[in-house]
Amino acid sequence: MNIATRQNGTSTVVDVKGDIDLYNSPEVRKVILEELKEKKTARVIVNLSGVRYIDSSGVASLVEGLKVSRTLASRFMLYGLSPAAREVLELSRLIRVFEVYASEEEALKAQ
Amino acid sequence: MNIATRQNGTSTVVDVKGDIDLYNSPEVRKVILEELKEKKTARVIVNLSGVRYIDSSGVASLVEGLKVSRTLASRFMLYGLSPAAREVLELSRLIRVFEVYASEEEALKAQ
Amino acid sequence: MEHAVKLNFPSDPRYLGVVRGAIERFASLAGFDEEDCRWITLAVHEALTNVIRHAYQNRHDQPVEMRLSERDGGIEVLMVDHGKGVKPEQMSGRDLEDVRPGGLGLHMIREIMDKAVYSPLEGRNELLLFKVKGSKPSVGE
Amino acid sequence: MEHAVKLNFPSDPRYLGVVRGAIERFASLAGFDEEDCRWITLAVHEALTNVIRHAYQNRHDQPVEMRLSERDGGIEVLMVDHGKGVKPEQMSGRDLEDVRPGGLGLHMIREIMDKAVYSPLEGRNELLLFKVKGSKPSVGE
Ligand SMILES: Nc1ncnc2c1ncn2[C@@H]1O[C@H](COP(=O)(O)OP(=O)(O)O)[C@@H](O)[C@H]1O
Ligand SMILES: Nc1ncnc2c1ncn2[C@@H]1O[C@H](COP(=O)(O)OP(=O)(O)O)[C@@H](O)[C@H]1O
Repeated sequence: MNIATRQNGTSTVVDVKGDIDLYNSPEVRKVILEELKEKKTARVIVNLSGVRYIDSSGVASLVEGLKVSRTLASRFMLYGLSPAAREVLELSRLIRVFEVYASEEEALKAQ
Repeated sequence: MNIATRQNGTSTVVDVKGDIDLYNSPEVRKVILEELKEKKTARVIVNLSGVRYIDSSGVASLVEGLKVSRTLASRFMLYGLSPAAREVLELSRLIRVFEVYASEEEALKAQ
Repeated sequence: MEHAVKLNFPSDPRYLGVVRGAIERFASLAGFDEEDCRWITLAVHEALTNVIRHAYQNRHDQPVEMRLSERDGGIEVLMVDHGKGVKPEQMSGRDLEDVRPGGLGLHMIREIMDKAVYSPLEGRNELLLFKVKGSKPSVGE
Repeated sequence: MEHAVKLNFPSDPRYLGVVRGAIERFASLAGFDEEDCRWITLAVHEALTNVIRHAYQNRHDQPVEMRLSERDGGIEVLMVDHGKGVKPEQMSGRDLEDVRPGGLGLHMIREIMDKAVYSPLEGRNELLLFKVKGSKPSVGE
């Protein structure tokens, strides 16, 4: 798994590549929480287009990002879900809780 | 692994999908030899574009097809090699022995 | 041979990917379609992360055994650990209406598999997972 | 733990894909790039088909054991069978200039791996394969 952040306007995009599982989800969590809590980024967009596999600990990291973003009144968005990633969020009844977009552009434009 | 044959003009195209290994190479061999020996097809074109992995027993089946085609003065061609399939043929010094084409069209047109 | 493929490995999350690689191919061999193979891999993976986190409390050097077999028109996975067992009734998922991290694994396992039987035995805990071909998880209710 | 992942399975070509799934992920874990993972998977697969065809003479119900470990900046694979052993010097590839089916496996294994040591022991044959990171097979001469 590889994770990197980049600026796009006032938003930060978190690019994740590879499988997100118990082995590396702590790193995903750390990067997301740092963006939200320390850098106080108003809009964090997680790019999952390079992620084929995500387990429940990966989902938990995303849920934590979402919860923290709510307390800080910032935005937390996902895009580029593979069928497998979407299925996992559906199975955990979380797909409707997240703001999910088809592309980075849509996530950036969203009000 | 899945294997099927179809006519394209006077040639027969053998479409292979999945991994070719010791488990299923006997089937690949059987289909190819049947085309050449029994159906007396003048041009047999093996479509490997759906093959990700091929082992030495798979290579052996192709070599057998090639040898039989030579005795019968028919043509035996390959196309759609993945990087992995190409590497295996290179490693066994066989890439220059086969007639390898980039596409079905090129194989059909070849004199 | 009753158990077709046996895997032994340490309780280290490093090896999760290796185990998934084997499970996914075994499910495909057993005749499941690509989507089902993904589901089965997820369920077995979740059960394994539970062994690492709960039975072995995140110690990474403990032995895990997994036996994969084709049985009764489906796939059977037996997972064995020698860690801390709990009473089967303490193995419970949580209410999913509450949005919070964690507590999703058992829920996923039960949705995906047709059978999940946990047996805490003397110094050895077994989890038996089974899924028959053709049964689908009830995604999104 | 010295040997990280151990696999036991019958000498049936059915399971070749499952073993490849595990090897490919293990090689990736050990730090090899995608191309190297493919090569290593091919070499181990070829060694395993030799065990099935030669040591076990195509019997499909005999036990095979494989131990995967990360060692000395590379990957080590130990393959164990209880079939017919041969003298190490009888294990020889053939001249590749002769175009004919068969006789490619040992050649591939030796090109890909840095070390391939065969030890026919009392009722048990071992093949030890090792590849260090960064070494490339000499493709096409
Ligand atoms: N293999 C296991 N050994 C011991 N306890 C377990 C095991 N699997 C699950 N449990 C118990 O069941 C609870 C629910 O598990 P799960 O739904 O996977 O969510 P989580 O692991 O995130 O808490 C765990 O918190 C744990 O107490
Ligand atoms: N594991 C093994 N046990 C016994 N003999 C073997 C083994 N591997 C290879 N050999 C011997 O070495 C020869 C060359 O093997 P290889 O290059 O893989 O080609 P092939 O298997 O197609 O003959 C085999 O024909 C066999 O006699």
